[in-house]
Amino acid sequence: MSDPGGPHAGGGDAVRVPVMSEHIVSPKIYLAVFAILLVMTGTTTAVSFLDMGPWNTVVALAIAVFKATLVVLFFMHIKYSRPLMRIVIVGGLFWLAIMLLITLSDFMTRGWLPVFQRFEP
Amino acid sequence: MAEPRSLSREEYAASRLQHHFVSLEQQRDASTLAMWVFLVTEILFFGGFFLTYTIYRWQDPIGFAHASQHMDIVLGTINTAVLIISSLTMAMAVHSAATGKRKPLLAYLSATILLGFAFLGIKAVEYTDHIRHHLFPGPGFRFPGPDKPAAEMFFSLYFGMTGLHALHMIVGIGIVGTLLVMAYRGRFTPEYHNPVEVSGLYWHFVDIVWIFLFPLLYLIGRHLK
Amino acid sequence: MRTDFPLFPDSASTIAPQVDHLYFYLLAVSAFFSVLIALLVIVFAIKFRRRSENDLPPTIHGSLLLEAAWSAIPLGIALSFFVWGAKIYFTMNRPPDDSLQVYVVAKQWMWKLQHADGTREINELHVPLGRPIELKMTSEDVIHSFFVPAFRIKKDVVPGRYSTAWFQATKAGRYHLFCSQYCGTNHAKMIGWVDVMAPIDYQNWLAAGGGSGSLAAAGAALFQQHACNSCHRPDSQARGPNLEGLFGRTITLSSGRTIVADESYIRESILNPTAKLVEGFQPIMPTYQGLITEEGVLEIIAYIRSLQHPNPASGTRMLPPTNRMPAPNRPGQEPRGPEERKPVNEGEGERERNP
Amino acid sequence: MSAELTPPLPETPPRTSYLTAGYGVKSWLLTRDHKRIALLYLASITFFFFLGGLFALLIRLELLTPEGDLVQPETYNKLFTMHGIVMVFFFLIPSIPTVLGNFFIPMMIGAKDLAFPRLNLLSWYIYMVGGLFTLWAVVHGGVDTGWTFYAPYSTVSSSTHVLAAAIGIFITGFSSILTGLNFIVTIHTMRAPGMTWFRLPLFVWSHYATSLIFVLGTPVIAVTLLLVALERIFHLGFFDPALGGDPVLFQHLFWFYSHPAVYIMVLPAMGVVSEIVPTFSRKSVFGYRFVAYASVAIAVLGFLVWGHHMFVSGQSVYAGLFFSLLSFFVAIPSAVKVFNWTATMYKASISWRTPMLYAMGFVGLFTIGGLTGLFLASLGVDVHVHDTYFIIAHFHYIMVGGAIMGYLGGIHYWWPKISGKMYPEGLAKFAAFVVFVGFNLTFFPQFILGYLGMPRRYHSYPPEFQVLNVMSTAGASILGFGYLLPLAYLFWSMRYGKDASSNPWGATGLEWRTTSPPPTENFPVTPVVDWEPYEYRPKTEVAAVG
Ligand code: HEA
Ligand code: HEA
Ligand code: HEC
Ligand code: CUA
Ligand SMILES: [Cu+2]
Repeated sequence: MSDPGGPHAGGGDAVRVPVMSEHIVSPKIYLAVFAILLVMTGTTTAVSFLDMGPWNTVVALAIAVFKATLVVLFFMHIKYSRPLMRIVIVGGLFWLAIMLLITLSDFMTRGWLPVFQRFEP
Repeated sequence: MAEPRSLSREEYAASRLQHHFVSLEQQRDASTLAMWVFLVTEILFFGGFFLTYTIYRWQDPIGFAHASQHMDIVLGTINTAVLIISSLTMAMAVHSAATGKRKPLLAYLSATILLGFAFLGIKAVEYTDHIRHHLFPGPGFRFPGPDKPAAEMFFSLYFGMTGLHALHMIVGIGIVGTLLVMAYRGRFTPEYHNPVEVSGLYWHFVDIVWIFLFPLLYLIGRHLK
Repeated sequence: MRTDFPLFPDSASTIAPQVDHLYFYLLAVSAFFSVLIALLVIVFAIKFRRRSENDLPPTIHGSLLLEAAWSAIPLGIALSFFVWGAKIYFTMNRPPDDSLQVYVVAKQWMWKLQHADGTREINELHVPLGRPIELKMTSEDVIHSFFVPAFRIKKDVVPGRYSTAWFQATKAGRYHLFCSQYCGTNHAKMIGWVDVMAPIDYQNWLAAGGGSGSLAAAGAALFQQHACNSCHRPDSQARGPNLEGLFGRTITLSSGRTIVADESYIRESILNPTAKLVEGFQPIMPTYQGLITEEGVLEIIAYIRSLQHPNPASGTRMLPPTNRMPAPNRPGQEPRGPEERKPVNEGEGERERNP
Repeated sequence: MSAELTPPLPETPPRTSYLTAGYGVKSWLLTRDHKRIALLYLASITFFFFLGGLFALLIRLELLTPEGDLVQPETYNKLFTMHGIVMVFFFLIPSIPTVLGNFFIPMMIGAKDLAFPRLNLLSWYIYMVGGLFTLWAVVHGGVDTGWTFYAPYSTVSSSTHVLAAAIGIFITGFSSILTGLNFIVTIHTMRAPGMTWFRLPLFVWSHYATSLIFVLGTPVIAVTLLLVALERIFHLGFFDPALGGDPVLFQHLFWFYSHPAVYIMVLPAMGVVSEIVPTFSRKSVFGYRFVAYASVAIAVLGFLVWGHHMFVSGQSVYAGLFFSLLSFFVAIPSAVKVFNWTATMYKASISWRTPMLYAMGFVGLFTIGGLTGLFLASLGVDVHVHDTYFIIAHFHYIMVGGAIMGYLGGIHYWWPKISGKMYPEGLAKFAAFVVFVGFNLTFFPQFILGYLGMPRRYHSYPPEFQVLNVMSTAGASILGFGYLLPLAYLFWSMRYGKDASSNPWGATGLEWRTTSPPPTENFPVTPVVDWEPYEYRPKTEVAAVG
C-alpha cells in the first residue's frame, strides 16, 4: 500500500495544499479576538438603546456577523485551513440564504396583483 | 486499547490509525471535513427556526419589539459574555492539546464545562422568570395590550430557539466531558488530538448560534420608549 | 360498472379551453419525445445487439454540438410552456372587475356558500351563465381546496385568510365541486355541485331564496353590536381611522410600507389589529379574535365595502336592482316563479335562509 | 432476516469473502464492514417495501368500487398515509444509497471502507429505531395526515399518532444525514491513487450529488417536524392560524426538503443506469462529463423549485412564476442524461441481459414521468391537475417506473458481486417484463383519471371514474406479482445459483477487479488507477485483468 503520488498515499483530492502542516495559532491572537468579541458584545447592547429606526436591526446583525466571522476565522482556524472547508461553509450559508430569501420573497409579494393578464394566448 | 504510557509518542499515534485509513493525515482530514459538513447541517437545522422567526417578525415588527422588551437584557448580555469566554477556553484547550501540554489542557476543558453550566444556569433563571410571568405560550399566556398574538409568537420562537440551543449546549458539555476523561488518561498528543479539535469546532458553532440569537431575541425593542 | 365512461372532462368555463389548449400542446410535445426516446432505445437495442462475445464497438466520447443541441432545444420548448402557462395563471388570478361576489366558508366537511344578497347554500352553488363569479374563500378549521374540474379552477381555502378564485361558466349544467386538499376523515365526502343556470333562471332562483338581509346589512348590525363605531366614526372624536372608502385604497402603515386594503387586510385588522398599524394611529384597537366568527367577519367586510362612495358600475358589485325583480313568465318557457320553487327547496333542505 | 443472508456456501471459495469472514448474529449486528451493513439495509428495506406494497394493494382494492365499501374512511386515510411514509422515507430514500451505494462506493474508488465505518453502522441502527417508531405508530392505529403532514391538520385536527410517525421520520432523517456525510467525506478523502474526480464512475458522481441533498435538505425536514411536534405538544402556534401562525409557511419548509428529496430518490437510480448502460453496451458513456455535471446541477437546481407544489396554496403569484421557471430549468439536466444514455447505445454492442432491460425500462418510464412533470410545472395546467390522480401518476412513473426499475436493475447487475451467485436469467427477464406491463396498466389510467378531475386521497369517488380505477387495480395485482418473483429467485439463487466469476459482465469498474464476493478489505492490494472511466478493451484483455 505504498503510493508515491497522492498526498495521502491513499489518494483523496488530487489538488491540495501541502496537507496538515497544522497551523498553531498563538494564544495572543486568541486573546485579541476574545477582547474584540467582548467589546462588540457590549457595543451591540449599548447601541440597541439608541433609536435608529430601521437601522437598529441592521447594526445589530452587522455586529453579529462580524463576531461570527471572527470566531470562524480564528477560533475555528478557517483562516489557516484549506479552501475545501471554506467552500463547505460558504455553501451552507448560501443554502440558508436560499431558504430565507426565496420564502420571504413569497410573503412579500403576496399582496401584489398580477399585472399583464390582458393578452390572451 | 493500547496503554499509551508504554509506547513512544510516535508509536502511540500510529496505534490510533484506523485500519481503513492510510495515514493519520488522511484520518484527520476526514474527521475535520466531516465536522464541517455536520455543522452545515446544523446551520440548516437552525435555519428552519430563523426562517420562521424572520417571517413572523416581518409580519408584526412592533409586536415583536414590544415582546422583546420583556427579556432580561442584563442576564442576556452576561450570558453572551459567558459563552464567549467559554469559546476562548475551548480554543486554548485545542491549543494546549496541539502543543502537548496536558495540565493546561485539563484546566481549559474543565473551565469550558463550568462556563457551559453557568450559561445553562443563567438560562434556567431566565426561563423560570418568564414562566412566572405567564410568558410561556399556551392557554396560560398573559401579555398586556394589543400585542398579545405577536408576543405569543415571539415567545414560542424564543423558547423554541433557545431551547434547541440549550440542548446543543448540553450535548456540547457531554462531549467536552468525554474529552476531559480522555485527556486525563493521556490520550492526546501533538500528533493525535483531532477529537479535541473537532469538538472545538462544534463548541464554537454553538457559540455562533447564540451570537445571532442574542440580538434577535433580546435587543430588538430596546430603543422603543 | 358503468360502460359509458368519460375520458375527457367537460369544458364549461372561459378558462377551460385555454387550459386544454396548453394541455394538448404539452401532450403533443411529450408524445413526440417519449416516442422518440422509446424508438431510439428499441431500434438501437435491436440493431446494435451483441453478435459475438468479442464485439468491441468503436469508442465515442461525446459531442459538444449534440450536448448543446439537446440542452438548448428542450430549454426553448420548456420556456414556451412556461410563458403560456404563466399567462393562463395570471388570468386565473385576476378576477374581472364586474364579477359577482360569492363568499365561501369551508369547514370539515362541508361547503357553506353565501351570495351577496344573503342567500345561503350548502354544498351546492347556483350561478348564472356568462357572468364572472368571484369567490372569496376562507376556512374555519384546516385547509380545503375548491375544485371544479369542468371549470379547470382550483384554489386552496386556507384558514386565517382569504383566497380568491373566479370563473365564468359557459355551459349550463350541473358540475362536480370537489374538495381537493386532504382535510381529514370525510375529505372524499366534501363534494357538491355547481349549478350553472341561464341568467333568468338564476334570477328566479335568487328571488325564491328570499335574500332579505344582505350581507352588508348583517355586517352593519355587527358593527353596531361590537361598538366598532365608538372609535371608527366620521367625526372628530374618532380614535380610529374612518372606514368610509377604505376598501381598495392604498394605506400607509406606521412601518412606512404601503398596502392595499383588501379583504385579507381588513380581516387581519379586526383579528390582529397591531400587525399592521395605520400610520398616525396608536395600537389601541383590541383584537376581536374569538369574538367574531368567520362568517361574521365576512359580513363586516361586506359592510365596509358598502361604505364606498356609491358607484353603480363596480361599487358594491351587486346585481343592478332591476335584475332582481321576479321575471315575468314568458310564453313557451316553463314557469319557474318563486311559488313553484319554494316547496321543493324546503323539501330538499339544502338551503338555509338568512336568519 | 440477516441470518438467512449468511448462506453456507456449498464449496468453500478459494479466499474468504466478506460473507464468510464471520458467522452468527453478532458478526452481523456489530459489523463495521460496509458490505455487511449494506446487506443489513437490504433486508430492512425489503421489509419496508413489501409493507408499503401491502398498503398499496389495500388502497387499490378499496378503489375497485366507487362506494368506498371495503374499509372505513379513517382506515383508508391511514392506508395512503402510511403507504406514502413507508415508501418514501423507509424504502425509496434509503434504497439505492444505503444498499448499493454503501456496498459499492468504497469499492469503486478503491478504498477499504467508508471513512467512518462505525458511523455507518450507527446510521443503520438509527434507521431501525426510526423505523420502529413508525411501525409502532402503524400498529397502534396509524397516522392519517398524508405523507405531507400539512398543518394545521397535522398539528391541531388529526387525533392519530402524528407524533410517533413524525419522531420516526425525524430520527431516520439523522440516518440519512450521517450516510450523506459519510459518502461526501469518503469520496473526498478516500480515493485510491490515480482515481481523479473525472475517473470516478458516474454512480459515484450521482451519489455525491445525492449526498449533497441529504446533507443540505434533511436538517430542514427535521426542524419542520420538530416545529410540528412543538405545536402539537405545547401549542406553540407556528403554523396554526388560530394561534397566529401561517400554514403556508409549513408548506415552504416541508417542500424545501421534500422536493430535493425526490431527486434523492431518482439520482441514485440514474447512477445505476449510467453504470448498466455502458456495461451492456460495452462502450464508454456518451458525454461522461455532461452526465456527471448534470447530477450536480440537478442537486443544486433542485433546491430552487420547491414552491411548484404550492401553485394553488395561496403563495404569491410571482413566487409561483419563479418556481415554475426554475422547474423547467431543472428538467434540462435530466433531459441531457436521457439523451446521453440513448446516444451511448448508438453503435454499441448491446447485450439483452436483465439489468439492461431494467435500464431501458427506466429510460422510457422516467421520460414519461419527467415529461408529465412539465405539465405540472406549467402554472395554468397545474391548477387543474394539482391534487388529482395526475400527480399520483406523475410521481409513480418516476418513483416506481423509474427509481424502482433502477434499483432492481442495480440489484441484478451487482447480485453476482454481492452474493457470488448468478440469478436465473430467464426467470429474471420474465419478471422484468411482468413488472413493466403491470406498472403501465396500473398507472397510465391514472393520468386520464387525473385530467378528468378525480382528486387524490379520495376514499370514495363518483361512479363515472370506476372503469379506469378497475384497470389500475388489475395492473397493481400484476405488478405485485412481478415484485414477488425477484424476491423468490434471488433467495433461491443464494443457495442454488451458479457461481459468479469476478467480472461476469466484462465491466470496467474497480468493483469488478476483485473476487465475487469480495474479501472484507475489498482489494488484496490498494489498486492504482491509470485508465479512464468506462474504457473498454478487447475481451481477452479484460479477462486478464480480472
Ligand atoms: C423521484 C421523484 C420525482 C422526480 C424525479 C420528479 C421530477 C419532476 N417533477 Fe415531480 N413530483 C414527485 C416526484 C418526482 N418528481 C412527487 C412525489 C410529487 C408529489 C408530491 C405530493 O404532493 O405528494 C411530485 C409533484 C410535482 C409537482 C407538483 C404538482 C402538484 O402537486 O400540483 C410538480 C410541479 O411542477 C412536479 C414537477 C416535476 C418536474 C418538472 C420534474 C423534472 O425533474 C423532470 C425532468 C425530466 C424530464 C423532463 C424527462 C426527460 C427529458 C426529455 C426526454 C427531453 C425532453 C424535455 C423537454 C422538452 C424539456 N412534480
Ligand atoms: C417509493 C414510493 C412509492 C412506491 C414504490 C409506490 C408504489 C405503489 N403505489 Fe403509491 N404512493 C406513494 C409512493 C409510492 N407508491 C406516495 C408518496 C403516495 C402519496 C401518499 C399521500 O397521498 O400521502 C402514494 C399514493 C398512492 C396512491 C394514491 C392514494 C390516494 O391518493 O388516495 C395509490 C393509488 O393507487 C398508490 C398506488 C401504488 C401502487 C399500486 C404501488 C405499487 O407499485 C406497489 C406494488 C407492490 C406490491 C403490490 C407489493 C407486493 C406485496 C404483496 C403481494 C404482499 C406481500 C406482503 C408482505 C409479504 C408483507 N400510491
Ligand atoms: C378602541 C378603539 C377601536 C375599536 C373599538 C375598534 N377599532 Fe378598528 N382601529 C382602531 C385604531 C386606532 C385603528 C388604527 C390603528 C391600527 O391599524 O390598528 C383601527 C384600524 C382599523 C381598521 C384598518 C383601517 C385602515 O384605515 O387601514 C379596520 C378595518 C378596523 N379598525 C375595523 C374595526 C372593526 C370592524 C371594529 C369592531 C369589530 C373595530 N375596528 C373596533 C381603533 C378601534
Ligand atoms: Cu375539505 Cu378536503
Ligand atoms: Cu417537486
